[in-house]
Parts: sequence; C-alpha cells; structure tokens
Amino acid sequence: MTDTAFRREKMEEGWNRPPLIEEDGEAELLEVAMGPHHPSTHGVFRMDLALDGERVVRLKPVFGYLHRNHEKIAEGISYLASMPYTDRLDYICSLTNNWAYALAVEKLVGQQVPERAEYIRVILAEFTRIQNHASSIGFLIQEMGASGTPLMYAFREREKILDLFEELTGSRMMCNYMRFGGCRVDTSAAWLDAARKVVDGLPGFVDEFENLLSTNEILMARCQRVGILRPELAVNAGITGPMLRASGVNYDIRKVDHYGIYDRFKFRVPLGDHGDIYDRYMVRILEMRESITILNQALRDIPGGPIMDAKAKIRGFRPKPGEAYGRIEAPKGELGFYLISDGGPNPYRYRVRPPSLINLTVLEDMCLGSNVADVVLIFGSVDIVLGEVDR
Amino acid sequence: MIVWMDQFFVLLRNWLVGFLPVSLQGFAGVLLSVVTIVLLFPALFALAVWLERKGLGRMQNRLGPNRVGPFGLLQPIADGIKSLTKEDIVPLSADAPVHFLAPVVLVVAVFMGFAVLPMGRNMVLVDMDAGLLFYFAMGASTELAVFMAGWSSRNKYSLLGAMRAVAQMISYEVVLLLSSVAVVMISGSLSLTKIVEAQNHYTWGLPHWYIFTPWGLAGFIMYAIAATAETNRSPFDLPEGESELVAGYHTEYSGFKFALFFLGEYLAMFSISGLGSTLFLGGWSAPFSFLTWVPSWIWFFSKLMLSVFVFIWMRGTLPRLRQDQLMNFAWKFVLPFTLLNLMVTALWRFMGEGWERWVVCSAILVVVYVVMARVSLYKEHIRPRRYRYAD
Amino acid sequence: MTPLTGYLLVAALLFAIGLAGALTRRNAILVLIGIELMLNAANLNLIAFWRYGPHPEALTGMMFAIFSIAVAAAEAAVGLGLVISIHRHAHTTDLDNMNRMKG
Amino acid sequence: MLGEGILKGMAETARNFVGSYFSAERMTTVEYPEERIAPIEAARVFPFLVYDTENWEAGLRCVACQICEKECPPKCIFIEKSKDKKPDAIGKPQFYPTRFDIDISVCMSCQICVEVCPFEAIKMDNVFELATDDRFGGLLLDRKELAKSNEYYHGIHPTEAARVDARLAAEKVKADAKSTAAVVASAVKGAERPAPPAAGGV
Amino acid sequence: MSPVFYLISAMTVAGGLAAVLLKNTVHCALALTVAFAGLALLFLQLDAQFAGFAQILVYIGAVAILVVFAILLTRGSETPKDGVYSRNWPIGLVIAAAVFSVLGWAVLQSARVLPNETAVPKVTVLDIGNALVGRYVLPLEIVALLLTAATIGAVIVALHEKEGAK
Amino acid sequence: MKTMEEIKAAIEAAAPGAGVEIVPNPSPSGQHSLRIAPSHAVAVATFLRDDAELALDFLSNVTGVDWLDKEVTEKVKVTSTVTKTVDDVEQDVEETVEETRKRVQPGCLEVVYHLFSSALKHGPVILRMKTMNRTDQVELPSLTPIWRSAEFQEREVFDLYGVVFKGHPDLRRLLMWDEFKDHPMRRDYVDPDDYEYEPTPHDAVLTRANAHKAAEEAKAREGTGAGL
Amino acid sequence: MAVDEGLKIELGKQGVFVTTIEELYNWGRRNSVWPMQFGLACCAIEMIATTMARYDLARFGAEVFRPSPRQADLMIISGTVTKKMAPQVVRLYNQMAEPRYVIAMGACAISGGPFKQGYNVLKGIDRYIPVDVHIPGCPPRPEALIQAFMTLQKKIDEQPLTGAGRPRHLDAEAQGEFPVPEQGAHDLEPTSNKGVWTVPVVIR
Amino acid sequence: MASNSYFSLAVLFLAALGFGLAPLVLAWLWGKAFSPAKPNAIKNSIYECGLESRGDAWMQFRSAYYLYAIIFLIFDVEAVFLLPFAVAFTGLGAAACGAMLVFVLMLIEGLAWAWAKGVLTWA
Ligand code: SF4
Ligand code: SF4
Ligand code: SF4
Repeated sequence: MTDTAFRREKMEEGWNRPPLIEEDGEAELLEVAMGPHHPSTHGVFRMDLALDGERVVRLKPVFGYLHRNHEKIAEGISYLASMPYTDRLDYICSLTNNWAYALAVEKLVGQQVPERAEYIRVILAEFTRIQNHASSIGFLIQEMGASGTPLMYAFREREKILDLFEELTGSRMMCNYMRFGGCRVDTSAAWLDAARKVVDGLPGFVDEFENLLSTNEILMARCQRVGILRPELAVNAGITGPMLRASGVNYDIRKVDHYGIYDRFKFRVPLGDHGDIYDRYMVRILEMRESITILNQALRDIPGGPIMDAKAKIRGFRPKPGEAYGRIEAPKGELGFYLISDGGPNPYRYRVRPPSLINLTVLEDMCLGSNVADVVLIFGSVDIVLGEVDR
Repeated sequence: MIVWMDQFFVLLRNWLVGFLPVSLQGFAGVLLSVVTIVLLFPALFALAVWLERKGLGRMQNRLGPNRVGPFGLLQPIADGIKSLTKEDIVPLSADAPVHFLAPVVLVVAVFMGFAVLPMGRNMVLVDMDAGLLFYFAMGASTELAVFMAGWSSRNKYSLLGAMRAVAQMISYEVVLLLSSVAVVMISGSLSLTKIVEAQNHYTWGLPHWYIFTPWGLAGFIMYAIAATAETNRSPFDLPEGESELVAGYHTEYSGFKFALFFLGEYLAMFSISGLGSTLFLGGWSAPFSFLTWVPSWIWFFSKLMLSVFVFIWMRGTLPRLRQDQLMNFAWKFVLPFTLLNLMVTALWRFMGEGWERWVVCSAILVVVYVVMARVSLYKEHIRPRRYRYAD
Repeated sequence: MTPLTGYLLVAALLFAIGLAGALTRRNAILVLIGIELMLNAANLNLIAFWRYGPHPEALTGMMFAIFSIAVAAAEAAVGLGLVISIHRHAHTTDLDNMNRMKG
Repeated sequence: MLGEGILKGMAETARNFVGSYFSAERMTTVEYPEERIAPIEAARVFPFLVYDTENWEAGLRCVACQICEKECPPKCIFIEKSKDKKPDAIGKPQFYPTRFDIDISVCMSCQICVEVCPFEAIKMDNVFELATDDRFGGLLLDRKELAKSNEYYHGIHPTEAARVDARLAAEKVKADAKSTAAVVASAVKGAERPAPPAAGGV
Repeated sequence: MSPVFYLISAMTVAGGLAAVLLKNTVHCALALTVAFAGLALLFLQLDAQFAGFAQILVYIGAVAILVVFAILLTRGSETPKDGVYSRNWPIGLVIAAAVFSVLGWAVLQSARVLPNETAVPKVTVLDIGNALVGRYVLPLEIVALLLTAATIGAVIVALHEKEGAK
Repeated sequence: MKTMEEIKAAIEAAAPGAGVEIVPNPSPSGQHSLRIAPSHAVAVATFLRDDAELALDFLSNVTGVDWLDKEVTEKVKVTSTVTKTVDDVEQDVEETVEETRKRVQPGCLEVVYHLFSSALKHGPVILRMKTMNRTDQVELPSLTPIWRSAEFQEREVFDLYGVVFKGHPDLRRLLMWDEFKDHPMRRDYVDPDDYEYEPTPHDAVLTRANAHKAAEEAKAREGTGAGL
Repeated sequence: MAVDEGLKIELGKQGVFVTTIEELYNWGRRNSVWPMQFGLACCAIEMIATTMARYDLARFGAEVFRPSPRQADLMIISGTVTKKMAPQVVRLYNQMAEPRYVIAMGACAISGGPFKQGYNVLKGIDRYIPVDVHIPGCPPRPEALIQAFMTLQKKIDEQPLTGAGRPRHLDAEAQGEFPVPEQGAHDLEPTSNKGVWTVPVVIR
Repeated sequence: MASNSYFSLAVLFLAALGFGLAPLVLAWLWGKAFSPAKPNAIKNSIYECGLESRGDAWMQFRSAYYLYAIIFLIFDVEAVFLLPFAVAFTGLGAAACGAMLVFVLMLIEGLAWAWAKGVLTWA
C-alpha cells in the first residue's frame, strides 16, 4: 500500500482526528512512561511517571523486563553450575557475585578457604568495586548529558582491570572464578606485577575524574540537594552500599561481618551528610580511593600456598540438609545468597538478595516533588544493574 | 597586502559575471553569491560534523571515524546518502503539513541570517543599514520552526522538548540582543560591515577588537553563553536531552527531515559564531597588524572554526543543566549582568580616552561578577563539601 | 490606482478580516488574533501614509508605527494573559460558554 | 567561584585531546580488524574437542562419558554414545561419541565442561569471530567442526596444554605400570592356567 | 504597483484569512505569522526597513510565540465539539463586510486625491535613534511606562498558579 | 547478641501467645531461626525492631519457600496392650511395636525474613512464617508497614509464589506481567510449551519438544479438517 | 554484484546507471549505520565497551547512537529478551524506518542462551523479527561485535537495488509489519510469528 | 540600493527554500523509484519507549512558560528601541542618554518586580 493511500484509509478510520475537548478543563497530570526502552534507564527498566508540569507527583517503577528466572534455573541445576549464572546477576561485578555465592555455600557446608585464596578474592573484589564505581559514575554523568567523556575515561580504566581479569580467569566479564573452598586457578607472579602496575595508575585516574567532575559547577548544581534520602528511611527500607553511607549511616559489611580477611586491612568508610546525589557520587569516589589502599595492602601481603581447600569437592557435591545465608558488601550494597539444601545435588531453595532491587524501594520517595530531569539522575545515582534487579 | 587573494572571491565573481550581458550582471552576481553561501555552509557543516566526531573522539582517547574515505572525511557524505534514502515516517496522528514544513522553515530561517554576515572584506551578500536587526529578526523565526516540529509530531517527548527549546531560546535571545547592543553603542552602526571596520584598527600592532575591552570581554562571555543556549548546544542541549526526552523535538523525525534539523542546528551554530566573531573578534580583520596580508576571509573562517571547536570542546566536557537552572541562570544571572554591561559600556564612552576607564570598568565588572556568582551559588546551596570517615 | 490606494485597500481588507475573525470566532484567543490583525492593518496604514505623505523625513508615521508595534505587543501580552486567567477560572476559552456561565 | 570548576574540567579534556596525539596512554584505540590486542592465554570462548593423532575421528580423547553433557549449565552439549568401542590414541578401546554437538548459540563460555571432564578431552578455544547470518548452519557445531588437534591446543594455551600433557603422560605411565603389573600378574596366573583371551582393560 | 506588491498582498491577506478561518487554533496562529511576515514585507516595500524588521522581531519572534503558548496553556488546540464559530457569526460577518465596504469605498473615493509616487525617503537607523531620544522622547518614556505596566499587569493576571503552589 | 533462646524468651514476654518456635538448622552455618505465628507477626516484628537491645532495624532479605505436599514414611511406635503369658501368668503387658506408616504431610508456603541491626551491627535473626496450605489459605500478614524493605520483596514472593500479604500497600505482580496467571517459582509449576525447536535436545526438553510438535501437527490437521 | 549479468548487458547504459546508483546507495548505507541506543542485559555492557575508546566502533561511523527508533538503522539486540520485553522489542523494530537491520548479539538474543530454560525468556528473537547477523558468545567480545558489524556491512554491500534478490525493504510486496505478540495468561501469544520463523530442518 | 539588497535576500530565500525542499523531493523520488514506503499501524504510531502511547500529547502546559514569554516580549520590544538609540549613542549628549537610562531602568524595574514576585523562578 502506498503511503498516501494508507494515510487516507487510516484517516477515514479516525486516526488523525484530534480528540474532542473534555468538559472539565482541569489541568491534568501528564502520564509518561520512561522505559523500558529509554536512553537512560540502563537497559530495560520502566518508570511510570505522573507529572504536574515537570514536577513528579507519582512514580511507579515497573520491573521484570529482564526477569531471567535465575532462581528457578538454579534450583534445577547443581551447586557448581549456578556459579556461572551468578556472573550474570550483576554483570558489571561478576567476581563479587561469585564471592557472595561461594561464601554462602561455604557457610552451608562449613568449608574453609586457604589464605592465599582469600587474598586473591579481596584483590579481585576491590578491583571490581573500583571498576563498578567508575563506570557507575560514568553512566551517571552520561545521564547528565556529558556526551560520554567521563564514561570513556571510566571504561579506559575498566579495560585495564578487565585485562587483568581476563588474564586470570579467561573472561572479561563473566569470570566464573571462585569455587567453594577457594579459587579456580592461581595467580602468577607476572599477574601480580601487572596488577600492581594497574593499581599504581589508579590514583591518577581518580584525580583526573575528580578534576573533570567534582568541582564542576554544573554537576554540583545538578546533584546537590537533589534526591535526598534520610538515614532513618534508608535503614528502614533496607538500603545498603554507598547509597546508605551517603546518607550518613555507618554500615559496611566488610567492617560489620569481617568476612573473608577484611579485618586485616586498614581502610576507612567514607560517609556523606546530606544523602543527596552529590554525596552518593563523592562516596563512590572516596570508596575508590579506599579500595586502592586495600589493594596496595593486599598485593603487598599476599602469601603463598594453595588456593583450593584440599577437601573441596567439585563433582558430586551434595551438602547436608540445612540452610545458610551468606552476604558480602558488593559494590552496589549487600549481596546475599540464601540457600536451603535438602541433601540433594541441587539447592532446594536458592535465593539472591539483590541490593539493586531493594535500593530502588525508595526511588519514589526520593523523586517526589523533583523535576523529571532529576529522576534519571536520582535513578542513576542508585546505581543498579537490571540483571540483578530482575534476576 | 595581496589584494587579489583577499578579494579572490569577489574578483572571481566579477570575472564570471563579466561574461554575461550587462542587464543580467547584477542578477547573476547575486545568484553566484547566493549559490556560494548555500553550498559553502553545508560543506562546512559536513566538515564540522566530521571535526566534532573526530574531536570528541580525541578528547575521549579514541580515534573517531577513520574508515570512510581518507581520515573518515567522507563520513558525512555517507550519512547524507543514508538519510536521503531512508524511509520517511510521519506518525498517523501527526499534523502532516506542519510536520513537513518545520525543518524547511528552520533551514530557511537559518540561511537567511548569513545574508548580512561579512565573510571577508567586501564579502557580504547584503550590507544593510539595519543588518543586525535583520539577523535577529531571522533568528527569531527559528523558534517557530522548533515549535512547529515539536507540536506537529504529537509526541509527548517532542512537545515537551519543543516547549523547553522555545523557552530556552527566548530567554537567551534577550541576552544575545542586549550583549550586541553594547557593541552597537560603541561602533555606532547596525551594519555588520561597519562594525568590523570599526574594529579594524591597530595600536602597537594589536587590533581594536571589542573583546579586548572590559565591557567587550564581559559582553563576549555573555554572548557566548547565550549563543550556546540559542543553538541548543551542550551544556544547554536539554531540549534534545536524550536522558529524559529521548531526542526532544525531533524524536519523530526520520530520514532527511531529521538530517535537515541536524543541518539547521549546525548552520545556526555557524551563523551565531560568525556573528559573534564579527561583533567581538573583529570579524575578518587580522589579529596582528603584521598579518593583515593574509586574506580576510581566511581570518573570518578560522575564527568561525575556532569557535565551532570551542563548542565541540564544551560538548566533550560538560554535563547539561536542568531546565529550571538554565532559566534561572538566564534571567537571574546572565540578563542582569548583560544589562549592567550596557551601563558600563555607556560609562566607558563617557569616561573618554585614558587608563582610568580601564580600571574603573574592569573593577565594576569583576566585582559585580564575583558578588553575583557567589550569591547565586550560595542561594542555590552549591558548594564543595568535606567528607567524614568512619573506621 | 496609486500605490497608496493599494496599500490602503490591503489594510482595509486585513482590518475587515480581523474584525470578522474577532466577531465570529468562539475561541477567545482567536478573537485576540483578529484584534491583532486589525491593529496591524492600522499600522500598515500609518506606514503607507508616512511613505506617501508630504514629509517622510519627519519620521512621524514611522515612529508612530514603531510605537504602535510596541503597544500592540503589550496589548497582546495582557490580552492573552487575561484569556489564560479566565481559562483557569472558567475552564474554557469559549466565549459563548463564558457568556452562558455569566448569564 | 562560578566557572572555575568548568574551566578545570575543560583543561582536563584539553589535556586528553592533546595527549591523544602523543601518548599511547591517551590514545587507547586498537584498530581491530588490522591490529589486535595481544592474545591473552587464558582467554576462553567456546569449547572444542582435542584429538591426538593425525586422524581427528580416531584421535578424539572424548570417551562419551557424558559428564560434561550433564554438568553443562545451559545444557548445550548433546552427545550420543557409540555402541561399540574403538581404540583411542593410546590404543585402549574406548567408547566414542557418534554425535557430539555443541550449540554455541547457547553456550555461556563457562568452562564447566572443561573442569568436569576427567579425560582432558574438551578444552576452551579462543576464536571469537563467529558472526554469521546462518543461525543453525553456522552456530550448531558438530564433532567434526569441534575437533582440533593437540598442537592447536598447545598453540593457544601453551602452559595449560603442557600441564595437561604432563598429567596425561603421568597417568599413562601409571596405567602402563598397572597394565604391565596386570600382565605380569596374569602371566603369573597364566603359568598356572591357560591365559584368557586378551580383552580390553576393565 | 509591482507584481511583487500583489504577491505580498495576496500572501498577507491569505494568511489573515487562514488565521480567522482555520479550525485548528495552532494552525490559525501559524497562519497569523504568515500574515505578519507579509505585513513586514509590505513595510519593506514602503521603504520602512526598520519597522519591517522590528515587525518580524516582535511579531514573529515574540507575539506568535506568546499566542502559541497561550493556546497550549488553554488546551486550545483541541477542536471543541460544537463548532468553532460563535453562535451569532452572521452578525459579525455582516458588520465586518459593512466596515470593509465603507473603508474600501472611502479609499477608492479618495484615490484621486491621494498622492502618487514621492521620492524615496532616506531614513537610517541613526535618524530613528536621534528622533527617539529627541523629538519622541516623551512617547518613548510613556511607552516604557506602558510596557512596564503591561508586564506587571500581564504577569499578575497570568500568575495565580504559582501563588497557589507556594 | 542474644542467643535464640533469649530472643524467644524476650518475644514471649513482650507478645504473649506469639507461639515462637525455634527451628534448628543442622548445617554448619548454625543460623537457627524462629517460627512465629502469623497472627502475632506484626506485634513480634514491631517488638524486634523497637526493642533497644535487639534493635533489628534492618530487614535484609525476604524469601519465599515452597514446601510441596510430601508423602512421608515414618516409623511410629504403637503401644498396645496385649495379653501375654509372662512367667506363666497372664498379664496385660504394654508392648511397643514399630509400624511403618505413610501419610501425606500437607505442603505449605513459607516466608523467611532475615533481620539485622544496623545500629548494633548484629544479626542475622531469622523469622519464618507458614501458610496453612498451598492452595487457598495462603494469606500472611505483611511486614512492609514495619520494614519498608519488604515492599518489593513481598511483592516478588506474591508474584512468584502466590503468598497473599495482608496489609501490603501495593500488592501487584512485580516481575511478571499483569495478565500472567501462574506462580512460576512454585515447584509444581509447568513451563510454557514453547520449545519449537531444540538443536541440542535433552531428555525432558526433547520429549516435550516432540510432544509439542505432535500437538502442533495434530492441531494443524484438525484445522485443515475443520476447514474442509 | 548480484544483479543478473544478462540483465545488466541488456539494460545497457541504464544498467550501468543502476549499478552506479546501487554502489553509491550501498556505500552510503553501509558506512552510516546508526545503531539504536538500546541495551537489554549483560551484552549491552560489552556493546557499550565496543563504542568506548579501546575498540571504538566510531571508526566505522557507527557511534551515532540514536535514542529514537525513527533515526536508527540498526537494532543491536544485546542481551536477554524476556517475554515481558519481547512485545516492546518487536514494536520498536516496527517503528524503525526502513532500511533497518538487526544484529542478535550474544547467546541470549539468538536462542535464549544460558537462560533458555527460563519460563520468562524468549528462545531467540528471530522468532518475531528477522535477524541479519548472529554473534554467539556470552558475552561476545567487543571485537566480535565489530566483526559482526563488518559482516553486516558486507551483507549490505551485496544487496542489489533491483531484481529478485533485492532486500526486503526495496520490495513493495515483502512483509513490512511484524505483528507484536500479546502477553497472555501463561505465555506470549503467539509464541512465534509464523511469517518470520519457520522451524528449520537441520540435516545432521 | 535598497531594492537590490531585497532582491538578494529574495534570491537567498528561494535558494534556501530550494535547499530545504530539494533533498526532500529527492528522497520522495527515491522512495517512489526504489524503496517503497511501507507504512503500517505500528510503525506510524507514536513512539513512546516501546510501549503503546497513552493519552494525547497536546496537553495543557504550565503558565510558567507564558510568564517568561511575556517578559521576553517586553525585552524584545525594548531592544527595538534600544538598537536605534545605541546607533545614535556615540553622538548623543548626556541628557539624551539620561532619557534612555530612564527608559531602561523602567523596564529593569519591571524585571526586578517580576523577580521579586518569583516569576523568574522556574519550578
Ligand atoms: S562452556 Fe559451559 S556452557 Fe559451554 S559447553 Fe561448556 S559447560 Fe556448556
Ligand atoms: S568431553 Fe569429556 S566429559 Fe564430555 S563426554 Fe567426552 S570425555 Fe566425557
Ligand atoms: S548472552 Fe550472556 S552475556 Fe549476553 S545477555 Fe545473555 S547471559 Fe548476558
């Protein structure tokens, strides 16, 4: 059908007719759906907004556009086979996901982890944290409209870290590296040297980032006093990670649980006083700096030794009945795995406590009354990954 | 001075026209100049697009387009062919005639502005007594085109984007007008040729460009800010702010209509930079007296490209403002300061020749700038912060 | 026909169109558009008379037209502002409906 | 003050802009089809089957034990076990896969098949240039397409391959020792009774 | 009386007609800008360069924007159910026609006495500027007063919403 | 931190009749949990949150678990009085015999809450609640009014398991679309039959794909038959 | 060129003209493929990485990620298409202006990948819309995406402007609308578009 | 001279119009010749993030837009007076400048009033 003919036909059907005026001319609310395909929702997230002018009066997040049935699949496959799936939860930080899952299983079966493996885990987790924070800030500024430059810088550093990951684990993003009772392959001395070199370059990168952004008036104007989250609400709503600390609550699972060997390292927990976007941004920047100090200590102190518990089993892994909840401080917040075993080779119940999803609980509270343009920023400052939100 | 090079285009035109009967000469001359304008600037547009993509690439540590033709120079042409042959979609509920007219109106309005820009000595299409007024009159029509585009698409993002764009453009148009008034006050003419002539003197080898006076510098900065906003360039590109409004008022445009918008935007950028360099940077005059032998049009176009590069540079660096901040900035900072600058300009004239006026005028402007900047930052609660740590 | 006549006729025609618009449309904004047209027609007269008048150098008609542009613009601002404010109270821009409400 | 931070940021981009012409640190682009990032030894993309001798079919190490098929998380391996046995590379009669398909359009490159395979028969390749417009023809690999020689394996993962070879050699030595022991034992027994017909190791 | 004049007049009148006749209010506003542009061109024809450009700047650049804003603010772009013309539109039409006949008649009547070609006046912006602060300084101040008053008036009339929000 | 027993005692003191029950966890993690009666859940939760010594202000995780109806084989000691001759005297002796019986233990849906304290930095304290069955009595009180963090997680449990939380402010499906009818995380959920083609077919998948194909073909045949 | 040789000679001059136009057309189309800003899951991160400094998709003139489908030429399905998302993806594809291309990036987009056992995961986007290039991998390396991109360019280059082998968008009769599936009570309805997806026969 | 400059403008106008229209016509011709437009109800409906569009876009806006437009209008008009004044400025005496100062100040007063009233606060 030609265009004209098509249009004519459709017009006869009344497509083009403007709607008749309504009786009540009340200034109505503008209902806009942001997403699932929206340039700034990091993928497939949707927010149903009601706007009064440009002011947000209602915001309902809609999830599930990336619901990949991770938990259901995990209940049908062996404990080990779920490990590569955890990579795909928060696909920016696969190694911390590995760790959280390994930790939960180790709790479930009471497995010990050799010291060297613990060090490697810390190193990888802190690298992951740095690249996650850098790219999350990059995405945040991207949403602020900065045509990609900060994101490019973040990805430039990220590539260096990913190279390390690939050299060690074989894959850039989906590392599938940790095992119950240790790690899959050992690091070589060359790798450690390369890692040290990357760590040496990181402070310069953070400085560059800060020069580019931290004192930029536009950024400050857009971020300060926007999307404020009060600490009481944050705790009550189960917010974790940098977002919680930006609200001034001192709660870092690395300090609280001392999982792994975090009690051996000296590092500080930066806290914000305003709970706005700028604080979240700065807390991430400062956490990157703290991570660098942890990395320096870990790379200095890493001992020799095995990387796998000799008693650990790969095939025929069947935990005794029972349950365990293991959690770590992932870059985005508390990542927990809750496992129930019925003695079989597959978990009876496998549950992921996704920080991203729970951190979104307060999205509406933070956005109410602010401008639409702020919504994407507030959303960006939460730092979520859809793979984890929807699982 | 090598006159023939300076007057190359003029002589070329006269020479070509000389082949025609006298009765047609006037017509042919005009036609030739017009055709030059209509072809030259789109070519420049292609160059600028290429420059932008390459420049942004370089700022972001990458190469940018380099596969299509030498150095990727043919990239814009490929884009042109693609756009030309792409399907043209007009949404059914859109207002088809207005939807069709909007890009055309935009391009026409922008092209008209070039009529009064002197691109070199004796190189101006029409040298009118009210040239500047004409320029602004034409510039005012672009707002209508933008509105037409957004409204006729009948898409929420489009309309919202268009309304934002219009609000932004009208706000900064005032600043644009008023900062040019200062120049007119000193040069005593609305004719752009005369304004250039007025700056084309040298003392100690340095030109009398208005940017080298306190009021001129202040005016230029305000002009530059307004020009950036007027052409919807970063950091004022929020009408097409993709992070919240998808693609703003041209969301529903495809094919060459979209390309026309793109073209119109860049042409507007050229014309506004051309006007800026004419008003404050001495137009086609050379920066040093010993360089006057270089053809005037070279100076004009190098100034033009330089300002285009600054536009690109800003785009590569800055995140964008929010609508309210942008409007507040226009009305509460830029406009008052521009009005003050008018007064200072008057003062400049009344103080006569002498060093005192330099001191007094600079002092007034600097003090007021600092105070206003401080106050407005304070009022918006924008300040750097300190962070506390928990161990 | 002298040029002036032509201009005057155009002005008269515009004036009549504006008047007709102002009198027949229901939408208050369109009524204002009609009025704007009438004002502009008057402006055209002013300039035409200035141009073909005895003393074009005196600038009177021209200046008058410029002032008139300013005044008409101000009128438009206030008029449309009124329409908006009425719309806010009556939820309509329809003059017929407004009358009905009043009555 | 207003403008300071903006200028600082602009200086930073300018530094990168200028730097991109001089330092490799600031011009990180690797022009892919012509230049390549130095291959990383550990890199893994899709699995392949290792064979030892010249003949790919006879030399496949895989004995169709189907452990990988069972452990593969997305279940993208499909194996049909042979009914008969064939001698493998070292001449031991083994089952072999009559069909070994991997749907690499499903494979998640997790390496679990490699980890669980007791026979070092399946390893990870590092070829990633597999884009195709043919969904089934191009992405469903059968055992012929999957078979790669041990030399190839050595070429892409030298360290790992050396380790594997050493292990296999050690195992072979052990197996040989065992079988000689068995032979000796049976010889000892055979001295008493007539030797049983030679059958494959159990 | 050049063909250009006819062309421009036709455009102006057509724009004006469309502005009062079209159904969609936004279309009316756009047609209005055509009429304004035509008028500006007529001004240019009359050698009133400054007035012509001022007309474009003020009317197309500002008043037209004001009108479309007003339309969008009042949801005026939707076609009302019961027609776009007033109930007593015939009366209006009759009045307008009458006015036009009277005016036209008067113009044509006086056509003979109206002056023909005069010399092209040389008016520069400089002259206008001088006149503005010279002879016309009083009107200038009055206009300033008027404009300020109009700002305040229009803003007060249109404000309301914000106060409600406060 | 207090031990489970102490917490149990504290709860029982604060909310009498709460029916708290310690569920032991045999795994090395040693994370024992408390099962509370749904009727008292809100009171217990409020107490746990507001009690100064516990201050469990941070609800980390909410999980649904589906326990299917289970056929349990248990050995029951049956005591009966039999008349026996002991020492030549007939006596009524109580005798215990072990009998193997089978019975269906009704399934239920369970919701597990993991609580921590952000102020005192201890935890986890694990609460569990059970529905009566898996079909119609699947209501539990919502703890969202006490801990906001339960909001999305309880919605998720509702979506995937079908537990209806009373008192939840906005109980809609979270992950699946609104028209969706099933609760896919339940263990007896049957996947939609969309295996049209499987290049690497696997036991169940293969059978289903074949069945699907057969059904499709039958449908097609029927369709043409009807058409004729 | 796939234009029939005989036809070419027959057409003589006109044929040469067509070829030149065809070459120009394909050259322009090939070198200016603007992808849609559209990411679904993990693969999207690698897609973003592809546009970043290290790999720089911009070298091919493809860095203009357009947020609006109207202006985009290429839809990179980068990630898992869930059943909840599928209707949106199909609608977006429909809203793109011709010519439009689709790259299915990663295992999930091609077949559901690791998640294909999931109840909410679409087992391959090619059930609803035609896919031009598949890239296996989970996630495919950035270079793999570039290679796929070049495969697409090659494919474009081989498309004749006229004649029987011409691509879908040049053929007035060919399908232009791809029905959007509905979300039903248990599954998408229909589970595949029969016009696009025919169950293939694989001979082994 | 004046008519000549208008003539140039007219030519430029036509050329610009041609420049705007020619590619559109060309694109249309291309579509006719080779690549037929294939409209359908999904393609030609409004884009809204991949969902079906709900509600009409031609909705009511806030009056803030109008307030700014008013002030813009006033300043536009002011500029019309200011420009000729500025041209004459170099030759004017203090009195004339004073008159203009009064003019400008009066408008600034309007602006200041609006500022104080909160009109210039975009919320
Ligand atoms: S790499 Fe993983 S997904 Fe691929 S075949 Fe091996 S086990 Fe299966
Ligand atoms: S590859 Fe290894 S695990 Fe798989 S069937 Fe062959 S021998 Fe067994
Ligand atoms: S193919 Fe792999 S990396 Fe890509 S979206 Fe699917 S799971 Fe994620």
